[in-house]
Amino acid sequence: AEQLQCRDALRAGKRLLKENGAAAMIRFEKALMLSKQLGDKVQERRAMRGLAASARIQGQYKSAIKHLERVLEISQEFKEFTGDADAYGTIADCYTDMGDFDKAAAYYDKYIDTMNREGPV
Amino acid sequence: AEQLQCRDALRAGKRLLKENGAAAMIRFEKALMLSKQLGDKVQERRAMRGLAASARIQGQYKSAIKHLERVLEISQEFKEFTGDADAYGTIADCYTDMGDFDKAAAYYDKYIDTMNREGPV
Amino acid sequence: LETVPTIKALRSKVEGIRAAEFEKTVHKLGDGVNKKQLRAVEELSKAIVNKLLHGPMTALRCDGTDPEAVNQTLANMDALEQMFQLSQ
Amino acid sequence: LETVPTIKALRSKVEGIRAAEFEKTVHKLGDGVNKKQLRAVEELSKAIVNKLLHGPMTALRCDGTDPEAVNQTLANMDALEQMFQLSQ
Repeated sequence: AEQLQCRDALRAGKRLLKENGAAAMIRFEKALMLSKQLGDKVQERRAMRGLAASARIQGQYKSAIKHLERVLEISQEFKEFTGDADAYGTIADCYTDMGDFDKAAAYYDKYIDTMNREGPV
Repeated sequence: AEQLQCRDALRAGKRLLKENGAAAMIRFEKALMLSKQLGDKVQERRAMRGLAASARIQGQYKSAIKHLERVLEISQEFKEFTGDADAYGTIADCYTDMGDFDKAAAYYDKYIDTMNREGPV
Repeated sequence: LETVPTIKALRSKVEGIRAAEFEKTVHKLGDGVNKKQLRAVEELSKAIVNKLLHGPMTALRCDGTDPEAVNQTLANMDALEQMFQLSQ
Repeated sequence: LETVPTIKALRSKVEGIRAAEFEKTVHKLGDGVNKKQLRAVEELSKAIVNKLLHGPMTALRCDGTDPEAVNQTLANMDALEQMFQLSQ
């Protein structure tokens, strides 16, 4: 039951993302809580990505970066790196939007290192 | 039954293409004949593309170009242009291999015009 | 560092193309595919884009101090901005 | 016309990447998809590649007689050859 609830919350969040970042955030928070309860790292990472996107769409770049750093940590935790290139690139995009080109460049370098790997990126 | 035979001949041709262009050609000839009998333009165009690829792999550029021109004609005949960008580009590649850069440039222009269209290219 | 906004613009342009084509395909595939298969298709679209962008992105990140390398990087930046109409 | 071999090399490089990624995905999807769905996925891979290549290809075909345009085209050619390692 919690699995279904978690999936539904992720879906609702994604649907809301374009219309209303704040409303989406609430769904992703719910999905995050449920995924942690279930110990489902894949869903936890998805919820975290959703939170990052919701924050970014509302101009909360620092919060978006924090969530994306957590995405990368979760990948490390269970050694499954799908979406890491995206995460590095999006962190760099946030720093670019904040005008911090030094940090942006450092993260674009990580993005470039990761994007050419075999397997899901 | 002829539909299945036609499909099998196309499949066998594709499988043979990399190993043995001449053997592939025979399968595509068979598929071409069957597709004409069935009046199936989509399969006829596929067979024609196979013939072009078989010819090209054997260095028979003029023959490859002739088959690809026929691919473009078939598209015109039933107003379904999937693969036309590919066909223009491959004709141009053949002219490049023949050293005829003027004709290659003319066909690359058609390729560029076609490749950005909506729908299957 | 001058190329940082170009990298962002190129990423955004290309992601727009990828996402639009992926959405069209999701629609075409309809209900006949499951979530896992849909993810494999999304991964395909991302893998192609990432492999294709790797060269251009690398070309935008050779800053260094060697004046010749800097000039080459700036030339690559101009070429990419023109090719992908990034300044609009 | 000098850019004709570059166009061919770029097409070939990119088609290699596309075809390899598509084959991997065919393998992943297994028997769970029908021919029509597989074709939609192949079309996706081709559509992305064609949309992405349109800009660079156009940039290689502005020959004309205007010396400035010629120089720009040659600069684009150099940039693309370097970025996609086409001369190897």
